[in-house]
Amino acid sequence: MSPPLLKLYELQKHYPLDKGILRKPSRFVHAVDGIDLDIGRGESVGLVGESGCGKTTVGRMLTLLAEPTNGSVAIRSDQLPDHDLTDLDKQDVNRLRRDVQMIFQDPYESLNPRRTIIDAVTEPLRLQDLGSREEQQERGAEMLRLVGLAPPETFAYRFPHELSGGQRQRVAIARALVINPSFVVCDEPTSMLDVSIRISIMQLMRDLAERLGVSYLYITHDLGVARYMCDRIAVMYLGKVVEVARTEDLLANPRHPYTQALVSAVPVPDPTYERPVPDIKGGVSRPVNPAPTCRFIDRCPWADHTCESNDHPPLEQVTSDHRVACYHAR
Amino acid sequence: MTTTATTTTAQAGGQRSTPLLEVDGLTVRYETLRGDVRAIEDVSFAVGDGESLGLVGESGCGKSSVALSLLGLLPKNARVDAGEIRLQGQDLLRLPESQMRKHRWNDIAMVFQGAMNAWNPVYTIFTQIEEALTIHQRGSMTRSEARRRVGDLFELVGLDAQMMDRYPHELSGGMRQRAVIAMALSCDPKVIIADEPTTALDVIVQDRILRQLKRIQSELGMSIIYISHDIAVIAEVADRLAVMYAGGIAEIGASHTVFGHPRHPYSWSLLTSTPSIKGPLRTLSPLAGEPPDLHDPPAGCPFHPRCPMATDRCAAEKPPLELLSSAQASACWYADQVPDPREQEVLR
Amino acid sequence: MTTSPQRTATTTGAGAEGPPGTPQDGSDPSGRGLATGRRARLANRIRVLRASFRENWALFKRNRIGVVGLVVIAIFAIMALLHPILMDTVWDPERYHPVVGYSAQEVELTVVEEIENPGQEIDLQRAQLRHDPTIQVGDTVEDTIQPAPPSLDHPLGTDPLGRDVLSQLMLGAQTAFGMGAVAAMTTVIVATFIGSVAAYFRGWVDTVSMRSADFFLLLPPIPFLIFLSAIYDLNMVTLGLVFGLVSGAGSTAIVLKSQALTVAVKPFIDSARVAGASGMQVVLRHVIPNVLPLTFLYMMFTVSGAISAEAILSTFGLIDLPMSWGIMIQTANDAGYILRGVEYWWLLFPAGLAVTFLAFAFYLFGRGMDEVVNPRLRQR
Amino acid sequence: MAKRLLSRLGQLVFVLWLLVTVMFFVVNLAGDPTQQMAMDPNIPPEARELQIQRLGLDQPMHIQYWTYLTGLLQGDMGVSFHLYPREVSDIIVERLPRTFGLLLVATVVSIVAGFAVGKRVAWLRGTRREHGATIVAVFLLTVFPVWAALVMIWIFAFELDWFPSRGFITTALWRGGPYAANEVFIALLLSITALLIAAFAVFLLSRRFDAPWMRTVGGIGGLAAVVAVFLLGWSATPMAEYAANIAYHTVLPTLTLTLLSFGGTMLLTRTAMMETMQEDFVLTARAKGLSERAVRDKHVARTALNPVVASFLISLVTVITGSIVFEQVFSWPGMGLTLLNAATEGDVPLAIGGIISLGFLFMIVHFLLDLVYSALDPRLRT
Repeated sequence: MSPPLLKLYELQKHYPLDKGILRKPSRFVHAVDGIDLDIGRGESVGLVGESGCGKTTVGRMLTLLAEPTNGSVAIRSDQLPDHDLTDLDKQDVNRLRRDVQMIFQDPYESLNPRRTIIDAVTEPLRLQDLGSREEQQERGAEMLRLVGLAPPETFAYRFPHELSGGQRQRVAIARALVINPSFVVCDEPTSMLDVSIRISIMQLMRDLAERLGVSYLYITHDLGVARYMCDRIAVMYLGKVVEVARTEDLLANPRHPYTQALVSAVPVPDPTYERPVPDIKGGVSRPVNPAPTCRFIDRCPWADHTCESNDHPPLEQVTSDHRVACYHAR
Repeated sequence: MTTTATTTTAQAGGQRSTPLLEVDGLTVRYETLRGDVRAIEDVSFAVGDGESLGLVGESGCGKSSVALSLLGLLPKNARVDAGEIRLQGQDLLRLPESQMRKHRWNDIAMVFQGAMNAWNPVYTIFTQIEEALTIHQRGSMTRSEARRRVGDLFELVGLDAQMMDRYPHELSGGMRQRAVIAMALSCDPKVIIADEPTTALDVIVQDRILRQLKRIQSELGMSIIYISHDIAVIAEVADRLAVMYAGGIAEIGASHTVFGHPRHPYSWSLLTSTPSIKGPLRTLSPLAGEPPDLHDPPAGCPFHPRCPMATDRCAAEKPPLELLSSAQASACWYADQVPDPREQEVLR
Repeated sequence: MTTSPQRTATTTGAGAEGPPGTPQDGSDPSGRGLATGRRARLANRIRVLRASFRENWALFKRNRIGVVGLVVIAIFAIMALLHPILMDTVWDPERYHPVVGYSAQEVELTVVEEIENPGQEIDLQRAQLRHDPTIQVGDTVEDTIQPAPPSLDHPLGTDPLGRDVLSQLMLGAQTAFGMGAVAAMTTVIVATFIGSVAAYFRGWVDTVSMRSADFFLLLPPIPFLIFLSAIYDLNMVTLGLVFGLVSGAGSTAIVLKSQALTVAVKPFIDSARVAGASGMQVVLRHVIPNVLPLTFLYMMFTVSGAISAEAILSTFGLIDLPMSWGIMIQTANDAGYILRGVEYWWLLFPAGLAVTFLAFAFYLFGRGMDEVVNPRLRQR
Repeated sequence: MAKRLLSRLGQLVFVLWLLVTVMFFVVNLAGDPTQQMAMDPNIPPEARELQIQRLGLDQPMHIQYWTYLTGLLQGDMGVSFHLYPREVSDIIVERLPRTFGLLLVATVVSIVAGFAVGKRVAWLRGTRREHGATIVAVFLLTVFPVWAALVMIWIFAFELDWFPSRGFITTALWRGGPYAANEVFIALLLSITALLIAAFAVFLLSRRFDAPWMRTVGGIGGLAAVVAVFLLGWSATPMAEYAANIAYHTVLPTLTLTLLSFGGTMLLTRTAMMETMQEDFVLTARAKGLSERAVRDKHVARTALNPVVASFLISLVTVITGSIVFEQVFSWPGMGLTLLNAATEGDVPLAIGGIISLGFLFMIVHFLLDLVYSALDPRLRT
């Protein structure tokens, strides 16, 4: 196997809760609390979890919108070979922008309402100063055609409000891919679209990934979408990755009690199917200065002495491509 | 279409006795700056005692307008052009506002979507439930009686009674949604409309809320109308479902029958574009185009511009909602040609 | 796929939802799809501008108060513009100049105890003093009067110094617009910049600018200007600058910051950062254009406030101006005509109503725009 | 909440310090403020010398600043030029309560009335009456205050002859009387404040009854009792006649000021109501079967009150401006008139004192509004 494109090592993000000018904050939300993850070239990995589990924060750190508290992200970049994202100067950041792009959740709000479509698509080229104005326009038109907004002149000079949600998300995809990134973070790109539009966007993204060799980190709360989009899935719970496996393996044989609950809680579009009751207690809390023990301990049906007296379990290999963070998973 | 015919199609897949709530030929339009919008077009359905009906469709298909019509709370620019809404035989649309007010919550209550915004941020949960209680008890309920009642309701929905004195922002999303359900139950309504009751909640919380609603329904025996864009949620909770498209009903029938073999290409495409995590992963078929602009709906069948099966006839004539069997009615000229979603190619 | 002729604007690109990557029609496949770019771009700009103007105008018109405001502003603007033209052509500067002109009217006056009709009567004391100590009530005298009531020569009469009131009113309109423009520009520039930068950068930039906004809030513009006039000589420009600064860095900055804050948390801001935009680029290209409509709105409210402020200060004789509506009232007041009720109405009403109406009109215009630019107020 | 308010108070004190400092430098940039004294024949040259020494004008800037700041903390703001030899602080102590009284009454009445009218107007959205009411409110907000005050005097003092046109008291009545005007005025001010607090307390207490009808009866009865105690209490004191005389003089300026600030609060309420009307919980309230009136008053208006209170500060600017103008036109000897006179006379120490005391007044109102706002919004109470 070739070396991974992206390597997350012990990535952490802690937000101070009690902010003050003079006081030193004492309480932190451990939004992301030590994550290890590899993403291969051309691979798409799903990051799945409930709201507040830290999946969006991971995406923001990878796109340099948030600064990690600790840990490192290594990316094999054509622009900047093997560089660590957590230790960059301004110039490096700008060069890395060419490699890492993002597609946002809300198609209605991710485009500036006062700029035309072609402006939005070519903005990354302009900001990176790539090519002449004419070349940028041509490249933009080519991208519009690529995402199915053809002929480009019909759309290029429109404003976002003149487009439907699906079309706007296509513009967002064109904008993310216009500078040929090798890696794109997709933050729930289809969750706000209607079902009938959603599939065409998902198919477009898969198709483009294959054609352009792009890797995706696909952040979603919807296991069904993740199943369709991703080669592998990582499940997050309160800032920790609790299970990583190939998609079909994870859905068919979830090992972690949380993954099992999650899988059995997803509604199935078949009235004859009786879902098992998810085996899980309580509700999600906020990870404010969490205890060092397993994050899932208070909701876990299996929790026992081992879990109470040890730290959060490490992510361990169960089969060749399946890793779980649980003392009782085997 | 005669009333009897409408009633039978409306009841497709339901019980034969006189239904609790009947919607008959409801047609609503909104007057906007850009012209009129046909929000609901000749919609008929019926809900029996203790039954649960699912209304499913994409945004703008008119399902929320149906809910607001049932409560008589359509916005000011809405006009009801035709139709009746009968609760136990009484037409609610013809009632004066002061009479209608007495039916709201007492007979038809609602579980709103987005539980945060359903609560007024400046009052405690108890104050807001008490308000519903005192109105319908004509002010004779004392505060201590109201507290007892709310305590009972909280127990029913699995909330700690202490939560009633909290403000909405102090509760988690799931707790707020439970409290919304408790409030909906406060006056023992005959019908509850659950408008996207679990949207924006996490799946595990969603699972609990849905199970709770089903349990409460079987204990208290009221009818529930579930409104959702998520066909999988509807499959879990509804005995019968109506699929809405562009303001009209495309298909209506018993859940088992419709999910088993949809007889409208739109229902078919909803099913084939919802990836399931159980069973083999099949090819998903995207629907071309966008939902129609209701300012200027297409002639003929509203679905024809996006329909893979459409012919010239579909562009010219609008298909009526017709009974196919006792358990299913569809508004499609080619209802018998709609393929089985399980024939989609297996990917993995 | 069958298509119907009634497809709407939003769905014209319906083919877009088809399989990706495949050209939907026979358009030029060479990748030079935007060869007609420049012209198309221009044509589209115009199309969009016209469409948005039409839509906004429809919204604006629906709420008639804005239109009323606009009409009143237009009337005053015409007055201000007409003044130099009239001075050059019809009006003799000797008689009509608003500051140094003089035109005393010769009229026949009846001597009375107490004046009820200022154009026709003179009081006994004054008549005895100016003409002949033997004059009695009921006699008539030839005299010049100032202030003179409206006549054909002077449609709004003359002031206590014998100057034409209409001419003063028109020059006063120029002063009011000038003062309003200076104040509005200052407010807009200061408030937009402070608001946008504070909202986007947060942290200490935010803290500093909001504390300074608190400071300006504790400093209501008119008391502050009165205070300043105790120490400095104020003229129109300094007055406009100070008023604009106080309201721009104070309340307007707070309002615009909260608006900019709703823009700054939108995903397109993150999107721009991911595309490689620096902080200032984001503020200039993405934040400011989206708060600009509201900025324009507050500009109207500032103009309204500034006109009133200028009039108050000049009424109290605190600023150095050749002529303004406030000075007209001050002149009348100093000569003791103000509390005489309606007898000398042309000394009090034209100027007082002009201030009121113009300030009122700008405010109404702002309100009307509020309904257009403020989505929160649009009806569902 | 206490923490939030405490930090807010800290911020305000900081801002007040900023104000004092800026004023100091604004004045010093202009040069020697005692030049004016030299020109005034009423002030002996020694007095100017004394003033220069007292202000430390012969000292370097930072020492002057320090002297000024410490003096200010001890209430020493120097001597007025045009009211020589009165202390500035003495003048302020005498006159600031009058302005405060004017502001208090005008503010409370205009908030209550503006809110009551604004909520009804918002409910009439799109009708002719709503347009009419909005136009009247905008007119009141933007009317040229000098002109408005003159028209009021002309109508109420000259044509109808209901109220005196100017002044604070009828001098003839007070001459030789047992009370000083300020003494009575402050008693009046305090008792009105007490009345407002008591009324609010009664309202809160009445909400605690178990049965709904008890809550209604308790509220109305309690309010009536509080007002009765206030009126009876005043009529029993020997001050009553003098208090009535002050009140009589107060009516016209207060009425004018109230009318003008009423427009602002009404518009604020209208806008806040319209925004709140679109919230989802309003639909919930309707769905519960509440009458339109209950939806308006209990849900929309109560929630809209928060933004109204929050943005009232902007409206307060109008009130302060109005009070200055009206004090001048009605010859009402408060802080506004004092500031104006100081400005026309070039009386720098008094002008500084005036602007700082107005800033201080503003700061107090600012803080009180914050307090009310935190109490109204449960999201801020934690």
